[in-house]
Amino acid sequence: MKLYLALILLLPLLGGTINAIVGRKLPRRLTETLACGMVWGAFVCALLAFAAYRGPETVELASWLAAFDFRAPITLYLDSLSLVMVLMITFVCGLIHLYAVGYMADDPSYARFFALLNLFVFAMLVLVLAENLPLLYLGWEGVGFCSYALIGFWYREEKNATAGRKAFIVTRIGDTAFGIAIVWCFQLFQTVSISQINQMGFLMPVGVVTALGLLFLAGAMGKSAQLPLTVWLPDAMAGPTPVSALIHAATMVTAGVYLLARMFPLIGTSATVQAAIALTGGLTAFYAATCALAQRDLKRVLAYSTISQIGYMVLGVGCGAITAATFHLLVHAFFKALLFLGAGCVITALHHEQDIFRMGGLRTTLPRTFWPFLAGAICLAGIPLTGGFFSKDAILLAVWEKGGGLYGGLYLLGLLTALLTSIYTFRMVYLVFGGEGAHPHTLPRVMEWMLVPLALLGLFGGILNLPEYLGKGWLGEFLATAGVKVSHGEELVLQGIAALVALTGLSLARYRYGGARRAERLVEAEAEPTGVTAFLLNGWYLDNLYRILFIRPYEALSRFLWTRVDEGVIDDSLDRLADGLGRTGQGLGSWTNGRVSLYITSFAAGLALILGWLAWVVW
Amino acid sequence: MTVADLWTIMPLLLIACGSVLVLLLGAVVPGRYLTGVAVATCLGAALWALQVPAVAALPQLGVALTPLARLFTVVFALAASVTLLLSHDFNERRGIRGEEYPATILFALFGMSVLAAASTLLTLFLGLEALTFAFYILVAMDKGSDRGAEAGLKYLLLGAISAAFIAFGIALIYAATGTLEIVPAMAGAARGIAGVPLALAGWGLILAGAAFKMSLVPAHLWTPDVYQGGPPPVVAFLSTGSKGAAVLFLITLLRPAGLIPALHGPLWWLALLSMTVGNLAALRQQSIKRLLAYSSIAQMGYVTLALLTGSREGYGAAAFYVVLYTAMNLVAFGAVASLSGRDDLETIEEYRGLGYGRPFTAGVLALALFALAGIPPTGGFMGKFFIFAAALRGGEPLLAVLGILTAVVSVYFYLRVVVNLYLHSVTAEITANRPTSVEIVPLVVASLVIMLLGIYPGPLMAIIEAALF
Amino acid sequence: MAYPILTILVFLPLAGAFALLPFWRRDRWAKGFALCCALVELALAGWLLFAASGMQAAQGAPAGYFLWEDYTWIGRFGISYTLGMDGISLLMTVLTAFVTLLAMLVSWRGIRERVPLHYLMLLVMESGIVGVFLALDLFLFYLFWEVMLIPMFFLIGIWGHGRRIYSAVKFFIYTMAGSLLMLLAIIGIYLLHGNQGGNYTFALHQLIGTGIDPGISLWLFAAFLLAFAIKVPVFPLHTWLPDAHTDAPTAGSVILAGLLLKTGAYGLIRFGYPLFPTAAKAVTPLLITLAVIGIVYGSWVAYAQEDMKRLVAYSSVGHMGFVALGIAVWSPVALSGAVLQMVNHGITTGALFALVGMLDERTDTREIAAYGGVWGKAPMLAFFFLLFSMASAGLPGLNNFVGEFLILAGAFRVTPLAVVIGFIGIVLPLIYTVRLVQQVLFVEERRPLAIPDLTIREGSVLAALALIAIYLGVHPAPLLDLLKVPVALLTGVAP
Amino acid sequence: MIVPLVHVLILAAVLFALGLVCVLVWRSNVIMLLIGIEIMLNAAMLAFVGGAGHWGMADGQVFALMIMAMTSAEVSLALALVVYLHRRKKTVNVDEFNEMKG
Repeated sequence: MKLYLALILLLPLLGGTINAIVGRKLPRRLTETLACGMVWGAFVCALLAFAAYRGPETVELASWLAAFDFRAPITLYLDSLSLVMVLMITFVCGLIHLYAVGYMADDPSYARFFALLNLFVFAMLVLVLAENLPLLYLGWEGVGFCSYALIGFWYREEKNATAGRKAFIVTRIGDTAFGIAIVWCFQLFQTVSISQINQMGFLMPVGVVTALGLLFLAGAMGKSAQLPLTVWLPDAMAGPTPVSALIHAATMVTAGVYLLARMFPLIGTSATVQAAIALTGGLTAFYAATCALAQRDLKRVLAYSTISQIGYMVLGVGCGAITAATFHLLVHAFFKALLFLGAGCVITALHHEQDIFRMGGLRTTLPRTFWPFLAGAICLAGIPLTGGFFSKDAILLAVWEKGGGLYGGLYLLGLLTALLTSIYTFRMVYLVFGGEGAHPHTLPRVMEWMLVPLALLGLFGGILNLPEYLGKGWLGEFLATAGVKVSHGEELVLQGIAALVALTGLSLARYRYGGARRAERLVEAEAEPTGVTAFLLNGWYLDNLYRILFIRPYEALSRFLWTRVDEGVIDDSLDRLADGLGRTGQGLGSWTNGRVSLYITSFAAGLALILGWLAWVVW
Repeated sequence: MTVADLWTIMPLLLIACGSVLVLLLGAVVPGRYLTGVAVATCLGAALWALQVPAVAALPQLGVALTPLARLFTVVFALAASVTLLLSHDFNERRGIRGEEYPATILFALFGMSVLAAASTLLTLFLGLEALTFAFYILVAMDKGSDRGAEAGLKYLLLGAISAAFIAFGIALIYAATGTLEIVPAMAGAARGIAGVPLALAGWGLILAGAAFKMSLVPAHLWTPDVYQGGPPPVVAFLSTGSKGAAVLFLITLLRPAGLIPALHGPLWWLALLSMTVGNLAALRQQSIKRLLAYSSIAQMGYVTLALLTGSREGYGAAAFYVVLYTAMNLVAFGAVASLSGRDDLETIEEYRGLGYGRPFTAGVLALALFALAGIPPTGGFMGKFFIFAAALRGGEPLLAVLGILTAVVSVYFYLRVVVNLYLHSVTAEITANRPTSVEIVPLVVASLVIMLLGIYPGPLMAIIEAALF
Repeated sequence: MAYPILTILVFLPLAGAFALLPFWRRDRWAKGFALCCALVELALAGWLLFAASGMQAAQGAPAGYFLWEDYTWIGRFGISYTLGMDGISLLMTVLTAFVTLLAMLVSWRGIRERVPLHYLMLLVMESGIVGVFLALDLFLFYLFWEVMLIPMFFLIGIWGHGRRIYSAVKFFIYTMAGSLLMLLAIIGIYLLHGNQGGNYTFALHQLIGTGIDPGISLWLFAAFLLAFAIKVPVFPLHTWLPDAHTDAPTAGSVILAGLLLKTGAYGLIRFGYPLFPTAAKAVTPLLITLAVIGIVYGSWVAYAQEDMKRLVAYSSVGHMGFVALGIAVWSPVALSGAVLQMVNHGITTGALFALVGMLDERTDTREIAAYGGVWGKAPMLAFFFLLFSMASAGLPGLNNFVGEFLILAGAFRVTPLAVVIGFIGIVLPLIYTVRLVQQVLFVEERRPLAIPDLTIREGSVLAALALIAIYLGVHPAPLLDLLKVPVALLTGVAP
Repeated sequence: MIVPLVHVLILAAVLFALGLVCVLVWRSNVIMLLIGIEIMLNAAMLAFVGGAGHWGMADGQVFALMIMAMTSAEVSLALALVVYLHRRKKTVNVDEFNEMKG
């Protein structure tokens, strides 16, 4: 097991390092083969590990941080949750690596791309497998860095570089909270081992756990682009599409959910934290869905939908439904990666056109992309019997089951979001694939092939954790978390409602964007967006708000501190002091005015003072 | 007077005879060739002083070759020989040719040696005035320079006033105690001070006079003018030998009396004012000689800080500093002398780039400046360290802190010179004089002394400690 | 120990500096010779690093020291020539040898004028700094402490840029101001100790534990703190640093950031806190506050900078704020982190200064706005630039993170609030770093600058640094082990 | 002794003060300056002689003689310098000799 785990980590690391150092000198094929081979190798190891898995295992590979009682070795922890994650990550990453071979076929910087991609896989796996919080943090920041570097991959354009920077900084803000949580845990528990912390959680007063939980939540907010730290993800679409698919849909952005799930035994004991998590997730899901309604950029639609779907997962965690959240996480990874890769095909085929209002007719001209994409779309929209349907429903079920005012409201919000999801999904499908359009570019085969397995997994992902009335939930059993216990009837009714909602959304979208209506929308879209549309298009103006609230003041204060405080007060006061001393010195120097008369007077005055002093002392 | 007495005071005799001999030889030999004779006289006196055993007072002569006197005779003699060597080529460049120059230097040295060896107030006073008188002449020696004459006149007028102060002060102490023997007179004065203000008034006058000799504020005003006007080698000797003699004068008078509480106040203020005014006034000084003058005012402030503790450590530190200061200022002014050709290298700007154009002279000048600034591993640091250690031990934390702060300020102007020497790129052709071999030797020796005292001050400190005990 | 290894360590570079004089007119020989000296020094220090684990405690030495040399120097004043080496000083010595070598290599081509003098200064400096790290007699320590200043003054003043003279003088006087007051405090504790038992000595291990009146102790400690805080530098005593760093030549910046700042922190660890534990405790809140302000403030101001070197300089203020925080809380974990962070900062910031110097050498400008698109022109240079920028921004897996994290983890027990703010100080570096990286490496070029990629010499220097940065980031355990004993002794816990 | 020491000393002090005042008031004229200094030194001599009389010792008188010798030397040197400078500047006002200052 130790060998498998080590290999899972080392193979991508090795690939990344080799490509980073000598990748440019190697033949292109070799670089690509190396990158893909390492990831698939990791997948094979993951499968082997899965086969050999008998129960949670802790493996210490090496020492890392060790000073007195602070010990954070490089220790891996394989339990069912991380195992499932590892399998998903290596598999999806493998597919996307292959896809990227096609996608990057014309790009000269392929070596850098694959190196970063491999390093990302490594960091992501460290994140998932870490046994202690600092190591998790290592992976956490590592994926952040790779995401930064890959978003700004086409660095010559300022927009891309800025987007990468934004992503890095915004997520880092959340990481701060995470970091504080880590050192606080160390102070509370004298250890940073996740399993030990989780076991000792009950020792702590609820208030402390609540605070810790909120800190972890803030960390998750940054990484998983939850409110109020959502703003980076839509911009992150500036990166190459495989990156969007891999990092900003399937894996990295779900790290926050994973973290919350990991720490759930600790933080779940506080109802406040649960409520906060659920609220964050519910609101984010709704917020992002509304934004997705008005987006014109294909990838931004998908980005907002990702935020929204992660909102569901977080909502699930907030209800204590770890299985449901994980289930959704996995299925979402498949279908969202699929959608992104499909979008990548579309965009490549259309010569990097990303505006959905300028697309069309691809249903006939690009059928091999259309059908898998449609599969992804129905998963996303939650059309019954798809994987997305089951997983989303599991979450809604859990919310419903929690009951009470807050969770009741969140359930309704969730349903509303589901409706919106369905609408924007099919809006996108109609706009992109419906109607007529120019003949597209041909695509590298490998890109389209990769869509198929993902489509299958998305469509049939439900099998992973079937509702109880259809059999037993494999995932729930494997994760061995307490499932939600509801009667089959109630479950069926709820699923019926969800199905109804999804289909309603579909028909609404069809009503507005289907057939002849599509052309009307295209005409409308020529105008500048106004009112609600503009509000939604700009993501509720969160970016502008943050610019006014934080960025501008930060920059202004930075200059102010430099020129007014640092150079103006602190340094200037010293310069003034020096100048003052110099002036005083000049004044004292002019005492020596060259005239003997003054010299004599001073001398005599000195004598007088001495004698006066002595006289004063004596009497 | 016995033969043994003669042997004992042989250094004094040697110097006196040497100076007369130089004057006589001057009639037949050009003055330039007399440097050797004069230097030989100095070194002979120094060697003799080293080998002759210390002897307590010789009552008939009013002198005594105490260990301290021996030490300082050696120091002064070496300083004089360094000065002579430095002036050798300098005077040639300036056209100072007469035999009177080396002779007067030797007269000054004679005054200093007498002062160092004095056991009565009379010899002390005479020694002091003899050396000052020699310097009146030396400062004005360069007949081609108006400034020299002006400096000489200023020095003389103020010097005469200070002589009057000191003379009257001694007279008052004499009137109070009835003896001119230093030890009983000063001890008696100290005893009498509580009741009789006479001796105290005498002390006040002496202090004022000594303040002039040491150029302590407010009696410091002559210093920059005289240093600027005098020929650099003379100023080198003036600022070291004469200052050293003045410090020795104060030590000699203060030591027998023990710490007189009433004097603490004036000394405290003299020290503080000198450290402050000297260092501040030097900050923006453009003339290097005036800069060094203000620096010497401040340095004497530090010495006063050590003296006012009235402790053995204090006197020891002061004496140590004097020896060191002699080396430092000899090098500093010696370098200025060596660089100056027909005219003095006056403003700091004229030193631009000399670090590369005249590496040797500029190097020793920089060393001296760093030493004056008190930066290790030069002796200047050790000197300051001993002084401040003595001050703290003597219970003067406030003055020590203030003194240290002025020392921080002082770093600036020493660095300004170094900056000009090394940090400015050279544009114009360098016209400064190249050092001659006769100049290099004394500069090297003095520089080595600076470094040696910085790295291994133990032996000198031990000698001084023993001498003061 | 038969050979006086410590003396050799201290004086070998100085001897090398003197031996350089015959090569006064031969630049290449002088360079080569100086490099050899630095290499030998590094080899010696490196050998000690490996041999240290097997060494026994030295005879006659206080606990924790495995090398010890003690001779009377000025007996009359109780001044002795005492050198000792424990884990901390060993680490610092190795760092010194390494950074000096680095400084020599990065200025290999950049310095064209007065080449031998430049290398002579570097060697003298090395002696001074090693002396500071090894001296255990307060007087001797002070001596080395001041000796370091002179070569740095000349380095900045002679080979610097911009307002080099202003900066050099400012640097010198600023640091002098602090250290002269410390000299008084040193004399003060010497006298207090002597007055109590009649044993007048400057030996650190004897002075530790001197019972001092709390009021006086506070004043003495304040003087020590001032001297060290200026060097570290602690806000608001930092303003010499941006000027000095910016105007210094590359080698000067590298040594300033890599070594001189460390001497301040080292002084606090070795002398300030152990000598005045009670006063230190009283001052701790103040120091923590200042450290935290420094962390945030330095990084914040760095963001506004237009000159790359100034930016890196201000970043040092922030990073050294962490070190100050680690020292201020004086807990074992934080202190280990602080020492480690000293090394890390030396490596990272040294490398960044070297990189900025390389860019400057190629284009004659350090203005951020002039660059752009360097990644396309000089990929290797850009790669290292990114790597060290990320290290400086505290990316886990690279060296800075380890130190900062340990400091914060250790400090949380003592002062949670400061740590919370300190974590903000982990975000802010990222903000200016990615701005710097973006404007320099990415986007289209703004001015048509020709930037050739790294030469082999430059590449190997940076590669060595990068390897160290990564090694320290993923496997700092050996260093932490080395620190265990001294830190435990200092903080009084079981190792 | 006929005159008590105190009287002598008071006289000497007055003389000294007069000399000092002379120096301060007539400071612009070198000749008057020298006269003032002479007066001060004479005060010192008077005090020595008075002291010697009081204590019945000769050494005070010796001191006075020595001062006399010194004074004459000083004055001669001063006058030489004055003559030299007078040739250059046509003045005996010592404050005119202020080429060096600052």
